Amino acid sequence: MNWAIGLVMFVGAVGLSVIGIAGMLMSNHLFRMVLALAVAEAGANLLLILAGYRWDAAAPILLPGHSTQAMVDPVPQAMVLTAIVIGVGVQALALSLVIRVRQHYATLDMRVARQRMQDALDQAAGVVPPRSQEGPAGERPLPAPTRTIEAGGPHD
Amino acid sequence: MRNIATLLLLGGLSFLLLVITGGLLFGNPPMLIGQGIQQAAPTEVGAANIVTAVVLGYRGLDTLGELSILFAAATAGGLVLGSTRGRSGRPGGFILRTGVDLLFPLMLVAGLYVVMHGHLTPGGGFQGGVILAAAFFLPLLARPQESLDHTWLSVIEALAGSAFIALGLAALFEGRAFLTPLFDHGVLGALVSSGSLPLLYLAVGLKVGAELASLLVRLSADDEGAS
Amino acid sequence: MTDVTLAVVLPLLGAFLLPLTAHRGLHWLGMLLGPALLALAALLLFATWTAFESPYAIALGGFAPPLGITFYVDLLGLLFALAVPLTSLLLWPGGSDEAAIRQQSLTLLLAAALTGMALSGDLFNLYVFYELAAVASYGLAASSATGPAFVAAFRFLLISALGSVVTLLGIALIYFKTGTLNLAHLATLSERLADPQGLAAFAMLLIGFGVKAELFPVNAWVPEVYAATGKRVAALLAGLASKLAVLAVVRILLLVFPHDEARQLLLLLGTLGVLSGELAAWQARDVTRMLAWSSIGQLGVVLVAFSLPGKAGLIAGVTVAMHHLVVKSALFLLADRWGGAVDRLKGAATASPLGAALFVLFALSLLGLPPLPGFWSKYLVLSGLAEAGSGMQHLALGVILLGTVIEGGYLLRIITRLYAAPERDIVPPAHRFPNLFASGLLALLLVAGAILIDPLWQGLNTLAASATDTQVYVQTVLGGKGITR
Amino acid sequence: MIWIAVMLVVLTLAAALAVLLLENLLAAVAAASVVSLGVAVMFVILQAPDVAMTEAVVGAGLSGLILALALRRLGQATLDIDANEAEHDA
Repeated sequence: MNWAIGLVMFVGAVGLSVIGIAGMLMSNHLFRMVLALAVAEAGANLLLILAGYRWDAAAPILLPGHSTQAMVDPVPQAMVLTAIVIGVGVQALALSLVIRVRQHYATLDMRVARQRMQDALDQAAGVVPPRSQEGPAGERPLPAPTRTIEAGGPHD
Repeated sequence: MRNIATLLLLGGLSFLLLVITGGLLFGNPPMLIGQGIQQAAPTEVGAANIVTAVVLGYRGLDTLGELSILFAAATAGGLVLGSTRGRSGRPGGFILRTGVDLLFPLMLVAGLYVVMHGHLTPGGGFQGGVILAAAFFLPLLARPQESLDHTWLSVIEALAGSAFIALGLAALFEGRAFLTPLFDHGVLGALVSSGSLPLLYLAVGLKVGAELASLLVRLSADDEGAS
Repeated sequence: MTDVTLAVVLPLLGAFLLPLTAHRGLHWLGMLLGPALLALAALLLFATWTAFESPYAIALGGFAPPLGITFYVDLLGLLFALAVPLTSLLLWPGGSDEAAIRQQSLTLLLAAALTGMALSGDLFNLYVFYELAAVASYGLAASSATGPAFVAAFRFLLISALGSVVTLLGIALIYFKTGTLNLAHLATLSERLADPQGLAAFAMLLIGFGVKAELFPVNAWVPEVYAATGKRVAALLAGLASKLAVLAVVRILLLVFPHDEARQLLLLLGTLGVLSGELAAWQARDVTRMLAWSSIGQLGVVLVAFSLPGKAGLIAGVTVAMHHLVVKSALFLLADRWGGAVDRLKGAATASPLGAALFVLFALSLLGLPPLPGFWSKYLVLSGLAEAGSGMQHLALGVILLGTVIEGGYLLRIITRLYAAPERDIVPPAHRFPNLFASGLLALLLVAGAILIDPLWQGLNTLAASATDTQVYVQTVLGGKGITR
Repeated sequence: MIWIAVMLVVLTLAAALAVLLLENLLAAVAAASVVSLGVAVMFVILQAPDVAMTEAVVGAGLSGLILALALRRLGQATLDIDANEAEHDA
């Protein structure tokens, strides 16, 4: 029956990765994108652990007495330890950036923030933004923000 | 419309991933290096917890890289959020403050215990480091006016990271490769065993703790006037 | 004490210790520490380069290769590793206030990570170093602390983090099928990955490592970040960091996925990158974003070159990559004061004749004017594509030629403005001396490359011969020969 | 045993969907912590106690704390749905 457990978890790992990645791609809310990233990472970590799972084996810790027992692969576990800690560091940095974006542009909507960034960059460079054109190739064309943009400037 | 697109994307992605990963060897991995490590680790490293042997021994450089990533994230966070000014908010009630005061030494001991037994039982520098960071951060939640001394945090940060590198360099000076475990292995399963691994985990624990504590303090600080 | 691991470890140590110099009047030490350590790392790598006889592996931690992490030292890795401390020194952010010290710390971390990527012989270790480089670059991208910089850095972080998750999935897939992470060990098992699943794993790794290599579908962050951040940071990311990401992809391609399908995929994405990058650069109306999009196009050429099989492909790829490193870093340095609208540049040549002359030199080399190294690099790619001769390659050849024409168009647009008469006596600002000095040094390097073409050709041949020989790599790492300690 | 695994996976996937779909951000953070906890339990079942401990401490504990602190600084740490802005596409 242990074999089936691995299969069920595998479905879970794929599901978590897909939900996370799709969330990152579909959402326009800065904070929710960070949350979706955490979900996607959990899925990837689970898949990595599954890559070293043996259904007939014990945890990779030597206990005095029974040292001959088969053990699951310790290498993916070490990799996932590394990946989890990396993930939390990146998450903290992402949230710092979200806080700053919110302070500067008073929004948590990626499309609004991006539009304001483009305008600011165009202004700093001294070119009038080409309103009529779509974004350059290789970029997701972005629909016009539906929400009315409140007056610029910091919110709080 | 948008929901339909989302559903299509979700379905397409999961179908793709399931097709890609279908037919993999489940529950019976090839374990080419895993098998070798399991056989060699008790004699080569001497840690009862083989994951620790991998994290600090076989893949010690990854761990150094990981510490550096946390450090980079904290440094970049400092660059983004600037120096902390202060924290406002009412101090917590009597029960909260007393509870935190009681909890602090307990969490300190628990964190250090988890760090120091990483080579024997599940746990180690990362988990213990997080507990240590929480131990130092919780009092700040109870007493918002007080602040953690940033100088000390950055000194611990710098010295713990350097200690990890210094332990690696010591092997280099002895004519062995970088990060080769030092000292005797000792008795498998004893507290003082597996050479320099407990020292490495202590450095990891302090570094992770200091790094995360400074990140938490920075995120909980008030905005010093929107710029 | 000439172990190349020190070239990775010393900058890391410096980055850890640097924040301490912010307190208690140690500013002079802080100013010296970073450059001194980078110079030391460069010296060390140079000494290894001159004493180099045959490739060898270093078993880190003293664990026999397939089990532990190995560093693999060959001419290809050393060349890219040597470029890291030298370029970082050239683009070193000065200053001694708190923000500057943090930025220097991040630069040291970036240098350590990129050197590690050049030397590492382990798949997951490559990922860890790549992630370190990525996190350091998020910080550097936000270092100018303006609103646009924060948005651009956040988007960069999200795209890169998405790539990281996909890379992790790819590594999990490879581990499922092979049970190992060592590149040499994977090379012996490469038939196990010669199926659709293996190709999918390669595509996943490509998406992950491609974010910093400005690969086609995941490069939307490039123009925003380069426009919103300091030009020295842009030069560091476009010139240096992208090349090391490319090197990681090339190592994986050569050793783990020596299959035609993988090469075709790289060729396809590279060609699309050339097309989209150059077209977008044509539409750009300010110098910074023009250079950013053009850098995407150039990196497309680099990837196309590396997708060519055998020695010819590697030589072409290394030449284009190194040429782009020198030229793009210099152009971004010159764009520090000239980053605005192209039309604002009228009369810039009178204000800064040397700067304008250097700009013209680099632009012409980028285009591929005959005596300059740019010509040879492009010639190698094009002749390689013509020889390889299938339909895809001919298409890529046409696209690269078309890209060169477009490139000529927009670079000429800048050059004509530089030498036009100033309008209403508004003269564009002259360059700051450090930037002019650094780009002058890079110009000397470029000219030296044009003069020393013969010895360079010889060197490249030996480099490529050993780098494309998978057998040597496997024998060196797994055969127990040449392993230090 | 197999039913425990199935229920665990279903619960975790539901929590992951909740992370994306819940209007309230603080509730979404809580759902993310539930995902982490679920994954941590899966790690225990998969014989990875070290990783399970880390995921529980880091993913469910620390990460939740960081997210909640950031949410407080963003001024959205409230269970009042009206306080959420820019959520027109969830």
